[in-house]
Amino acid sequence: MSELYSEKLIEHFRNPKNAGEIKDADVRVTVGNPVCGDVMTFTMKVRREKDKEIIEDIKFKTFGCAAAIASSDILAELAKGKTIEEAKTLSYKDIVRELGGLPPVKVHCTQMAVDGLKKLIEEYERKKKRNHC
Amino acid sequence: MSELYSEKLIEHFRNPKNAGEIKDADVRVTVGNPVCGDVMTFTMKVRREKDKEIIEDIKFKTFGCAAAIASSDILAELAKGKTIEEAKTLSYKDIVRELGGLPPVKVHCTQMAVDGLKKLIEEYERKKKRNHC
Amino acid sequence: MDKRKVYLDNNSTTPLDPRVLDVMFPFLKEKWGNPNNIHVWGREAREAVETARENIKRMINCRDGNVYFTSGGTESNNWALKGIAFANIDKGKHIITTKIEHKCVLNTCKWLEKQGFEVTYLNVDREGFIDFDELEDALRKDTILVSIMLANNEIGTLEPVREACELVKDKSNAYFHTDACQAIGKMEVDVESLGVDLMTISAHKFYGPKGIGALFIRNGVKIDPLLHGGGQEKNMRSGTENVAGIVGMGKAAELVMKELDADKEKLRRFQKMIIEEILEKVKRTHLNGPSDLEKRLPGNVNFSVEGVEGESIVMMLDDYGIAVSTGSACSSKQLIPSHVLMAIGLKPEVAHGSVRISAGRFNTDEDIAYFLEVFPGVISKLRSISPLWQG
Amino acid sequence: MDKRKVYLDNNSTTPLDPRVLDVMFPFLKEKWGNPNNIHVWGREAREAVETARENIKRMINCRDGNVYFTSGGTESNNWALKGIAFANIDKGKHIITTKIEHKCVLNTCKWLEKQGFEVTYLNVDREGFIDFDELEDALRKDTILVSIMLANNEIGTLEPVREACELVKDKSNAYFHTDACQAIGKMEVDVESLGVDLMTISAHKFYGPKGIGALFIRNGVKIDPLLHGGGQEKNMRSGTENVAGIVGMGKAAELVMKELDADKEKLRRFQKMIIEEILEKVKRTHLNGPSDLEKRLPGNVNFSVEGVEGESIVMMLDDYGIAVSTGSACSSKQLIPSHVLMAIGLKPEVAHGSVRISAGRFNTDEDIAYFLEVFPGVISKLRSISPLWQG
Ligand SMILES: Cc1ncc(COP(=O)(O)O)c(C=O)c1O
Ligand SMILES: Cc1ncc(COP(=O)(O)O)c(C=O)c1O
Repeated sequence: MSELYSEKLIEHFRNPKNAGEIKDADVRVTVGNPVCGDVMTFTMKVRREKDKEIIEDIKFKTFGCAAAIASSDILAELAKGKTIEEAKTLSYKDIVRELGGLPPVKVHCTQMAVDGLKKLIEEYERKKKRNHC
Repeated sequence: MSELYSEKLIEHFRNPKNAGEIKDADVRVTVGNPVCGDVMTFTMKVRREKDKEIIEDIKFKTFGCAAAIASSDILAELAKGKTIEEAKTLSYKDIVRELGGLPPVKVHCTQMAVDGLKKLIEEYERKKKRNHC
Repeated sequence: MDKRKVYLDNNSTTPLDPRVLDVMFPFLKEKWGNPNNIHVWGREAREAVETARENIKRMINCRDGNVYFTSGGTESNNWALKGIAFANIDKGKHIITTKIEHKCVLNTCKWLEKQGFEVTYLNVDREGFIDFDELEDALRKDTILVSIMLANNEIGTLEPVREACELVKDKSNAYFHTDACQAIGKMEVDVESLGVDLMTISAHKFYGPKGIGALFIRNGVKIDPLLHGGGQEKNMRSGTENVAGIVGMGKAAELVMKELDADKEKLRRFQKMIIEEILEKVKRTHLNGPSDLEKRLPGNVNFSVEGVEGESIVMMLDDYGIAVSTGSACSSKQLIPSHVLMAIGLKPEVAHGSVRISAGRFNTDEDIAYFLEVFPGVISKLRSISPLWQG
Repeated sequence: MDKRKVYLDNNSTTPLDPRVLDVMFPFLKEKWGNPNNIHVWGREAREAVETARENIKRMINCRDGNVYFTSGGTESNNWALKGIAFANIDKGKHIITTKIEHKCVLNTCKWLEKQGFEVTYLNVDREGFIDFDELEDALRKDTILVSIMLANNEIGTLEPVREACELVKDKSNAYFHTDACQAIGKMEVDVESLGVDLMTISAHKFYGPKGIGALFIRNGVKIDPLLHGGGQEKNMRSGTENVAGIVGMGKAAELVMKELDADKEKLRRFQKMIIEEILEKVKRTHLNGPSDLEKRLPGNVNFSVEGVEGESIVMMLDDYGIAVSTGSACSSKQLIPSHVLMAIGLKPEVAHGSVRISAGRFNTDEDIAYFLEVFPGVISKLRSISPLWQG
């Protein structure tokens, strides 16, 4: 595995397309901890299409290193347009692959982004259940 | 003190003027030991002038490093023309000075040459006494 | 179009001075002899090595000891600590150092602890200074070595080494070592006035090549070699000499002797400009290390910037061709905040937002102006995507 | 008029290949970045370091381990021995090596003995070869390391490392280290076929720069670092990397891969010419080391010349512009004969008369002819002033 950031990672870090907040988001979550050096907040909007629930948009705000910021951005990109069920299968490996490799010490950043997505989905389903009851 | 051989030393090593043997020498001595890596043999001829005994010639043969060979040659040069009494005062420092310095690890070579001269003189005086008796 | 490039990471490594390269070049091209040989190839190499040594000795005013070439600051520090430790076991097994030493001192101490040595790590105050009372209290009968750095590499604190050394000599029999890697080339360093027994030097911090350094050892100091072997460096440090590196280091020392005053004045000026302007322009930014610039390594600046993480600042500035460093480093589980910033009492989340800007001999006024122009915008951009920033 | 210069001391150090200097130059001139930095200066340095590492790994066929850069052969040998010793104390404190290792192995062993380790020094026969029975007998339950060199630097003996390693692996749990400083660049060296756990490399023995080397370490080997610090080289060897040196070593490795066959053939030829002609022309001269050239380091020749001392031969040849070496070295009290020549059973007075002639990549047929023309006369001249010679 590479010891260096890929060009792709650096591009996502410098010009993230999914940074920010969705004002009318369905869910909002935070993962990480400033003490440990990485904090990511994600907001997500979901739309229903027939019997499918599709991730319409995800935005992030991230405090962390370049890999954390780029991972957040890639995660949003990978998840967008997927159904909730599809999104559940995303793993940190998909992000690493999408970035074209990553220094081993940075892999935890991609995991944190995936944890963010998981938490978004959990939160979304918890809310849905509550609304149903 | 220098870490390197001086030009003067190298010159004396390469073109020693006093190498060889005096065929009709008054005395002949050997100092050093092949096991220790340095052996010097000296031959000396003395001439009497009024009541003085003057070293007419010294020649050496030396097995040893460049410093040992150069020291032998310098010793011969320094001793030649001196009286026996004058020659007794020669020290390794005179050789070191004459060579223009010497790496510290080589100083023992100059001492060995001086030891050779001492032994020559002792031997000469022993012989003289014997002849007198 | 070539992007503008501004190197402000001189505490990490310095550019090789072109005049240094000029004198190294022949020792790579045709004078590649081994100085341990007595033939002409060896002799010309030997002469060059000894001339370089004399320059370095002169630079640090070494009169009562010698300097021995090593592969750099890390080796010199490892050698000083382990060499003293193993050679003086009969006198004791206690060592004193500080919490803000370079990792090559701290990790050597950690290893020595595993071998049964005992190490006291002195605290520092909020600006990084040690406390004399704490040092005095730490001294014991079995203390064999005190190691305190001259200038801290992250926050620029200039430790009171002369006074500390005096105290140690007064109250104990311990040797005194100082790591002068950062100080050399940026301020006067004089082993006689400092009074230290051992001092570490690294060439690539003063415009010399990487992979070469030295350890000053005062006469009479009892120390084991770290590298045993063929007996080079008067049997103190074996290994075929890195002749080109040594020659380069010697030239770098010569240049320091000539140009230190001018360099220092310039570094002080740049340092002041950066500190004053950034603190004013970028809100909620804090200076780490001494605010009294007389007590700070010339050219060194270290800020904590709230709301953003250090590495991301470095990477974003890199996009503008500007090189700086951060104390924040990624491990395999999390970001590890700098041990220096933790030791001066920063909260981890503040330590994570640290950035070090360090000027050097080759920086110009234009470099500093460009940095000052770019920096605030970079911070704004990163803060705008940070969840910890409510602008 | 320029004097003719013929360098035949390639076992001492080799000329820097001009093609190596070409690739090093940019890393001294403008790419002087620190590979530990993430900005562009750091990244270009990092890439160069990793490319060099790959070349070196390929040269030695490293598939199950890594190579870590050091400051040279001496550091690598010190590291291998001390690193294994301290990391495996719980398994035992016994080390085996040979009597003809380089001083950096032997003196490290001496130091380890002072720290409570026990070392067995294997004998060698008259040509310098170890004995398998003696090795097998020396292996113990608490043997943690066996270190046997691949090619001896004085007399060129190629030790049967593959078979020795097999035996050690078969009969014990000890690690196996080999010092391959002399072998690299002059013969195939393949860590997979050798089976060794650790191997020492030094760049200046294969036309690379001085002050850079490497240690190969197989995966799973338990070893302490020798230089602790900032965590470079995957935490195995700290210190800011000597980037230009590493780049040069990488290029030197690339050239070895390309040119080894041709180099080797030439060195064998020169070696044969020198041995045959001198033994015939200069009476009472004896070859030290293997007479079967298949078991001898290509290019290496070592004679004992009766009646003259080695250093004086070297100095006299120097007058003719010819560089060779001797095993005879001056200490402050007497000439110390080479420990290698003593171990193969030479009498001290014969050992004192030893001279090593070692050819390399850049020698020509004319060089060898010139040497062969000059050498006999030099010996005659020295014998004529020697008291130990009755011509
Ligand atoms: C204070 C200090 N000590 C030691 C070192 C290590 O020096 P080197 O990189 O030459 O091993 C450094 C720099 O890396 C440093 O800043
Ligand atoms: C066999 C052997 N091992 C180790 C070394 C030491 O290597 P270096 O000079 O790079 O420290 C040498 C040469 O000096 C050598 O010939």
